[in-house]
Amino acid sequence: MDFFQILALIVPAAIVSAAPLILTALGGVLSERSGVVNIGLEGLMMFGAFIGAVFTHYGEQWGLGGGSPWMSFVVAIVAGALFAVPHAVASISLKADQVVSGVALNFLAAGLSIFLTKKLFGAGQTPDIQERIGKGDVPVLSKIPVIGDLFFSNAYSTSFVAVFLAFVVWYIIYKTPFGLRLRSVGEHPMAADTMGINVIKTRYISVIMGGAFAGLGGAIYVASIAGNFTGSTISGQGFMALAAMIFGKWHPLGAMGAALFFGLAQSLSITGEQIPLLKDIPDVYLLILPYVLTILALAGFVGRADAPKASGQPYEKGKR
Amino acid sequence: ACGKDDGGGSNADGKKDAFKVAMVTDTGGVDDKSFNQSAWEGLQKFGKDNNMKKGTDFKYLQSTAASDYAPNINSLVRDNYKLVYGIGFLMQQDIQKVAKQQPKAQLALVDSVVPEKNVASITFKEHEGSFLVGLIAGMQTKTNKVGFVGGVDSELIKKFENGFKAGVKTANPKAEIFVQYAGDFNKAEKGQAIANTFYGKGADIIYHAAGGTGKGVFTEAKNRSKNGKKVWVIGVDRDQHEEGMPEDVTLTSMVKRVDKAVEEVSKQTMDGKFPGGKTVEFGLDQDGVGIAPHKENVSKDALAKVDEYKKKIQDGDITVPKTDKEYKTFEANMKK
Amino acid sequence: MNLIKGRLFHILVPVVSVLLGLLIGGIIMLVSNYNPISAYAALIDGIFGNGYNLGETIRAASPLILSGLAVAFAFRTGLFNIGVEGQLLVGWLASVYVGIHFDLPKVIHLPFAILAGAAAGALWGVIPGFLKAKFKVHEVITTIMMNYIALYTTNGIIRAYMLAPGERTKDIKESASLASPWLQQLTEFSRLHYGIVVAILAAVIMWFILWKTTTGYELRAVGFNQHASQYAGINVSKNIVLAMAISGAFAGAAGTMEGLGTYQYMTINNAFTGVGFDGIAVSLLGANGSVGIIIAALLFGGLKIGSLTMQSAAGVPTELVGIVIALIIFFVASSYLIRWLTNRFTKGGKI
Amino acid sequence: MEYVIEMRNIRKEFPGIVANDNVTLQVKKGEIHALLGENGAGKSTLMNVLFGLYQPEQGEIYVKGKPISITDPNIANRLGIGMVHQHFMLVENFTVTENIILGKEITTGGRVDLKKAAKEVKALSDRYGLSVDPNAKIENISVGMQQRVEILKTLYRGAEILIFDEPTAVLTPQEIHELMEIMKKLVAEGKSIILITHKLKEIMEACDRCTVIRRGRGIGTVDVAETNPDKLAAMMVGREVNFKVDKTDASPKQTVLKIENLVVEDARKVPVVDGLNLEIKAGEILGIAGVDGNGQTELLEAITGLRKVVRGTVELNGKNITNHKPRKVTEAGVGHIPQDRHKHGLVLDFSIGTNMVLQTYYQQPFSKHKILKFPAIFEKANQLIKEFDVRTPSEHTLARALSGGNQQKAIIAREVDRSPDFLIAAQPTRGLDVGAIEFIHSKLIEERDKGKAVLLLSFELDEVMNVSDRIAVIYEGKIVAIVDPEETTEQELGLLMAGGKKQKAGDRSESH
Ligand SMILES: Nc1ncnc2c1ncn2[C@@H]1O[C@H](COP(=O)(O)OP(=O)(O)OP(=O)(O)O)[C@@H](O)[C@H]1O
Ligand SMILES: Nc1ncnc2c1ncn2[C@@H]1O[C@H](COP(=O)(O)OP(=O)(O)OP(=O)(O)O)[C@@H](O)[C@H]1O
Ligand SMILES: [Mg+2]
Ligand SMILES: [Mg+2]
Repeated sequence: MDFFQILALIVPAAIVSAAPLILTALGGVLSERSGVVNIGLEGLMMFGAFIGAVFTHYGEQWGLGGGSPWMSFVVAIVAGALFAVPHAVASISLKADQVVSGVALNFLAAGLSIFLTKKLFGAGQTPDIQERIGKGDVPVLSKIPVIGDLFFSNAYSTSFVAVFLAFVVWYIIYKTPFGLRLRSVGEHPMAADTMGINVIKTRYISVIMGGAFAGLGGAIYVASIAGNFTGSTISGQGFMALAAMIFGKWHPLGAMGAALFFGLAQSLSITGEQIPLLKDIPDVYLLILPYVLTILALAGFVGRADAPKASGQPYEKGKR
Repeated sequence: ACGKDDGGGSNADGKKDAFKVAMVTDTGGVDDKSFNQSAWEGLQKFGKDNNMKKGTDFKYLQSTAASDYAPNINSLVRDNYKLVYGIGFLMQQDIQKVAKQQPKAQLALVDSVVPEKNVASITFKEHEGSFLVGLIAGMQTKTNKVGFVGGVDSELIKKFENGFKAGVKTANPKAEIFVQYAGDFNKAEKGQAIANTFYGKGADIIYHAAGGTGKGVFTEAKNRSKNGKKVWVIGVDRDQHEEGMPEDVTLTSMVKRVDKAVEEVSKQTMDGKFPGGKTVEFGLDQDGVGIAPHKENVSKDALAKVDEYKKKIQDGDITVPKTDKEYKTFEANMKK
Repeated sequence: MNLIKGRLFHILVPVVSVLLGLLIGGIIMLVSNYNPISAYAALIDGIFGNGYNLGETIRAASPLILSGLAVAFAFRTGLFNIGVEGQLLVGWLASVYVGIHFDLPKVIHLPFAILAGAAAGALWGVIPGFLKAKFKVHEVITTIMMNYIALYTTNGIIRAYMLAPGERTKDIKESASLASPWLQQLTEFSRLHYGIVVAILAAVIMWFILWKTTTGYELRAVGFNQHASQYAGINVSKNIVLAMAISGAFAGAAGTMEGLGTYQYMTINNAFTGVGFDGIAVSLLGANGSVGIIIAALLFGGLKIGSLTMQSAAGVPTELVGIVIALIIFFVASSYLIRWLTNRFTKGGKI
Repeated sequence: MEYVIEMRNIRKEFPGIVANDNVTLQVKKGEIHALLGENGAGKSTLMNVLFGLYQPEQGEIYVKGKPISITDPNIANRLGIGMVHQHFMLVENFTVTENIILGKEITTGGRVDLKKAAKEVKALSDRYGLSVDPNAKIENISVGMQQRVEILKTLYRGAEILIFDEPTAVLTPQEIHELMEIMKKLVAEGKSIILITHKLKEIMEACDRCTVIRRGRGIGTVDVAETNPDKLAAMMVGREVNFKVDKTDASPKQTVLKIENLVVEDARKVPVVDGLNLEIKAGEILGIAGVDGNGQTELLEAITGLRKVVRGTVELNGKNITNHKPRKVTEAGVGHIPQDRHKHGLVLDFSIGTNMVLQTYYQQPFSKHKILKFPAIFEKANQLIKEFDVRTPSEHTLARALSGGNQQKAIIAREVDRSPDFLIAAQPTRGLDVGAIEFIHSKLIEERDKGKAVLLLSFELDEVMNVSDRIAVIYEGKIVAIVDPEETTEQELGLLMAGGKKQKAGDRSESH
C-alpha cells in the first residue's frame, strides 16, 4: 500500500468514528461552558443510542423506510434533552455535586436502557435495524483530487451533520447574545446575575441542549455503526467525548478537532496492522496508541486547559 | 430459595425427583444472537418436548458480570436443578469449583473442558465448520482476497481462523487472506474500521468471529453494497442472514448448534445417562457445526465443494487445522 | 445543638436516600408489571437469606470498599480519580504475577502479593498525578486514558507471557491466596475470602493517614488550597503525586481482592470490571469517610448479589438494581432536597 | 422632601444572624451619601437588598417616592439603580465591551455586534472621562481600570443611582483620587451615589451625608459638613477611637534582612523587580510605598521563596536565603502576613484551629513522628484566639465562616506567635474597619519593640506614614528613595511613587 492508499483508508474511517464523539463532546461543551460539569455524557449517549435503536426499528415497522433513522434522531434529541433533566435538576436546583450527579446519570442510563429494552423486546438487546445511515460520495466535492477522495468519498451524511453542528455551536456560543450569557454564567454566575441574567434558566437550557446533542451522538452511533443497542454498545465513548471536550479546551471546534484526532488515532491503530511497517508491532501497542497519543499531546504541546471558572459550582444567590 | 436443606424453594409442590434443568448465561444474555441464545433455544425446545414448565422446571439465569457466574451456578444447584449448564468457556473455573464443592451436582460446560466426574464438557469443532465457509469464500471471491475478523485473539477464535484459512486455501490456493483481531467483542466501530480496511484493500468476502464487533463488519458491507460495490460477510455461530438484510450481504453463516448439544445432553441426563467426566464433541458428524440453511447466495459449485469436503472430513481423509501450528503444517502439505 | 443536628443529618441523608431509591424502584416495578414486594423479599433473601448469599455479599463488598476508598482518598485531596478501574486492573495483574511466580512461605508471600498489587496501582496513579503536578494536565482525562491503557496492556501481557487455557493466567499458588476453606465452609461454599479483613484494614489506614498524620494534613491542605499550601511551605507537586499514589494503591489493592481472593487468577478482560466506577458511588454514599464507605460497599455489594436472587426468584431483571443505585446516588448528591424536606418537618416557626 | 431612594425599616436575616435590623436609609438626588459601619455591620447586605439580590424580611423601599418591591437585579436596573460590588462582578476572560453589554446586548441580525458596542462603550467612557479601552480583556487590566468598567456597566444601563461598595479598598491613592473626581462628575450630571467605605477621610472629602450602621442597626444619618472623623468613628464603633498610632521612636539595631541587586521576573519573563537593594534592621518598621504593579508583590514572593530569584541575593541575619524553599525561609525566621488572605493566608475549608498551625504542624508539640497531636494544636489555637481577640464560635469553626477582619486577626496571630526575626505584613488592614486596624497596628509596633524587623507593604499612604519608621519608595522594581515619615509629606511621597526625583539629600539607594 502506498501512502495515499493508507490515508484513503484511515481518514474516512476516522471521520466515521468521530461523528458521534463530536456531537457528544459538543453536548459537553454546552453544558460545561454554562458551568455544569457533565460526567454524565456517557449515560446521555447511551440513552440516545437506546432511543435511536428503538425508534429506527419502530420507524421501519411503521413503514418509514430510509427515513427511520432520521426520525429516530429527532426522538433521540428530545429523549437526550429529557434525560438530561435529572442532572439539571440535581446539579442546578438541588445544588448536588455535579460530578456525582453525572455519575448517577451514567448508572441510571445503564440500568434504565437495558431494563426498558427487556420490557419492550423481551430481550437484552434491541432487534437489528435494517435502515442504517449509508455512506456515499458527496456530489461535486468528491471529484476534487486528493481531498475529494479523503473527505468527501465514501462518507456518512451524519459526519457532515456533526461537523456542521460544531460550527453551529461555535456560532451560538461565540456570536449570539445567548452564547455570551451562557459563557458568563459559566465563568462568573454572580456577575451574570447582577446583570439581570437568569443563571438558573440559562444553565438549564444549556444542560438540556447538551443532553440533546449527546443523545443525537448516541443515536448516530447506532444508526451508522452499531446497528442495534445492547448493554455494551456504548462502553466508554461518552468518556472519550468528555476527554475530547477537555482536550479541545471547552471550545466547540477544539472538541471537534480532538474527536477527529481520536478517530484518527484509532483508525490508525486498526489500519496500522495492515501497513507493512507497522505490521510486526504487537497488537497491544496499536490498541493503546490513541490513549497514549492523547496523554502525550496533553502533556506536550496542548498544555494546560482551563475549565470555565465556575464549572462544578452550584450557583447560590448571594453566596461568596 | 431460603433455608439450607429444604431443597426445593422454588419448587414448592415438593416434586423432589422431577427433572429440572437450567443454564447460566455469560454476560451476553439469552438474546445475544449467539451461543447463549442458541443454548436457551435448545433448552426451551427440550422443555416443550417434555411438557416442562418454564421458569421452574427449566430456566436460565443471566450474569451481568463475570463475578456473577459462581453465585448463579450455585443458586441453581441449591435449587435442586438436576443439570446446570454454564454457557461459555469463561465459566470453566467456576464450574470446576462448584463441581468440587458439590459432588452431587450435575453440571455441564459449553465450549470448554472440565475434567471432573460430575461435569459434562461440550465442545464443538468450529474449525470444521469454518473450513466449509472457507471453501465457499475461496470459490466465490472475485478478487481473490478475503478477510477474517476475530474478536479477541484466543485459542477458541483461532480455531475459526485456521479452519477458515484452510478452507479458503483448499478451494483457492491463490487467494490472499487478511486477518485481524479487534481485541474486543463489543466494539462495532472497530469491526467497521477493520472491514473498511479489508474491503478497501480489495477483499470482497469477510468472515467474522467477533460477536458485537462483527456488527460493524455488517454495517460496512451494507454500506458498500448500497453504493453498488457488492461485498459479502460470512456470519458466525447462528444464521446471520437477517443481519445482512435488506442489502443481502450475508453470503452464508457458520452455525454452531449449541441448541442441539444442549438438547442432546439434557435428554441423555434425563434418561439417566449423564455424560459426566466426558467431553462431548460436536462436529460435522453430529451436525453440531455446519453452514446455515439460507443457501441462496452460495453458488452451486461451492455447495458441491462443501458436500465433497464434508464427506472427506467425516471420513478422516483430511484433518482441519485448529491452531496456527497445525495450519502451517496443513499449508505446507498442500504445497507438496 | 447544631453539631448534633449536623451529625444526625449526615446519617439521615444516606438512609433517606436509600429508602427513597428503593421506593422509586418499587414504583418502577409496579409500572412495569412486577411485584415489588416479592421482588424486594427476594432481594433481601438474596443478601442475607443464607450463609452462601451473605458470604457472597461480603465478598462482593471487599473490592468495593477498596475502590471506594481510592475514590474518596483522591476526593479528600482535591482530585477526581476516575482511573480506579485501570489501577485495579494493573493491581490485579501484579498480585497474580507475584502469586504465580514466587515460592515463599504464606506469611511473606501473601503480604508481598497484596503489596505488589497496591504498588502497581500506585504506579498507575502516579502517572496522572505527575502529569497534573508537572504539566497541569487535567487528571480526569488522563485517568480515563490510563483506564484503557491498563485494560489493553494487562490483556496484552497475559496473552503474551502468562496465558493458560481458558483466556486467563494460571492459578496463583496457595501461599499467596486470600481464599479460606474455613470461611467458604462457613458460608456454604461461597467465595468469601480474607480480603474483607484487608479492606477494613485499608479503611482504617485511610482514616489514619488523612486525619492523624502530618502527611494527611498536607494532602488535605493541598486539596483545598494549593496557594496557601505553597505559602505554608508544603510541596504541592509532591503531594499531588502522593495523593494519586495512595489512591492508586487502594485501587490496586482492590484488584488483589479479585486476583488473590475471588478468582485466584486473572482473566483477559473484554471490558472493564465496573468495580472502579462503582467506587465513585460507594465513596459518595459513604460521604468519603472510612466507616461510611464500608457500610455503603456492603449495601452495594448486597444489592448486586441480591439482584441475582431477585432475577431468579421474582423474575425482575438485575438492571433494576442498577436503577435503584443510580437513584440513591442522585438523592445523596441532592442532599439539599432532603435538607429541605427535613426542614419542612422540623422547623417550628423560628430558627 | 422627596428622596430618590428611601429604605424604611429594613430587616434581613441570615440563618442564625440578623444582618439588618430596622435600618433606614434616605438618599437625596444629586448627593454622595456615605454608608459607614464596622466589618459585618450589614452595609453590603443592605445594598444587596436595594439591588434586588436579597429579599428583606421586613421594610419598604421607595424609589422616587413610589413604593416598589425589588425582587430581581433586573428590576433594580430598570429603576435606574446600578451597583459596583465590593468583589468585582466581572467575567475575567471577557473583554471590557462584552462585560458591559452582557444582558443588554447590541445585536445585528441576531448576532452580537461587538464593533458597534465597542463604539458605544468608547463614547460613554469618553463622556465621563473614564478612558477605558473597550477591547481589552479584564484579566489584563488594572484593578482601577476594572472598577471603571464596573461603573461603565451601570452607566450603560442608564443608572441614575449608583451604589459603590467599598470601591477604594483595592485602589492606589492615585486611583482613589481619580475615582473621587469621577464621582463628583457623576453627581454633577444629576446622578446620586451611595458610597460604602471604611476610610473616614474619603467621607469627609467627598460625601454630603453619612448614614451609620452598627451591628445591623441604623444609628443615624449626619451631614458631613457638621461632623468630624472622631465623631463618625465613635458613632460607628460605639466608643472613642484613637487614630494616631501610639508609638515611641524606633531604636534600630543590627541588619536583619539585606537584599542586593535583586532581579525577579513575572510570568511573562519581564523583570519586574529590577536590581533592587534594601536593608531592614531589627527594631524598625520599614514601610514600602509605591503604586501597585511596581514589583511589590514579586519582591515579597521572592523573599519568601514563592517566586524564583533570577539574580541578586537575599540575606537573613547574614545567611543567604536566596531561592530557598518557602519552608526553609520560614524556618530561618521569616513571618509573612500575605496580601491575599483567602488565596494564600488560609485554607478556608480547614477549621480556624488547624489553620493556626499551617507552618508548624510538622513540629513538636503539634506532631510527633508524623502523628498530629490535636490536643496541643487546639490548645495553641485557643490561646491565640483569646490573645488576639479572634471572634469565632469555636476553634473548630471553618475559617471560611469568619469575617474578613477576624480571618486577618487569625493570620496575624499565627505569624506573630512564631516570633519570627523578620515579619512581612502585606496590606494587613485592607478592607478592615477602624477598630480592627487599630488592633493590628498596635500588634505590629509591639513586634518592633520586641526587636523584630518588620516590613510593611501598604497602598494606604496614611498607614505607611503612621506606622513606619522609615519609608522606602518603590518604582519600576527599584527602591528609588528612602524617607523619614516625620519629615515627608503625602505630596512628596506621591511624587516619588510616580517616578519623580527626590529633592533632598541623603538618598543612599539611588547611588547604586
Ligand atoms: N450570604 C450570607 N450568608 C449568611 N450570612 C451572611 C451572608 N452575607 C452576610 N451575612 C452576615 O450578615 C452580616 C452582615 O454582612 P455584610 O456583608 O452586609 O457586612 P458589611 O457591613 O458589608 O461588612 P464589610 O465591611 O466587611 O463589607 C455579616 O456579619 C454576616 O454574618
Ligand atoms: N460561606 C459562608 N458561611 C457563613 N458565613 C459566611 C460565608 N461567607 C460569608 N459569610 C459571612 O459574611 C460576612 C462577610 O464576609 P466577607 O468575607 O465578605 O467579610 P469581609 O470583611 O467583607 O471580607 P473581605 O475583606 O474579604 O471583603 C462574614 O462575617 C461571614 O460571617
Ligand atoms: Mg461588605
Ligand atoms: Mg470587607
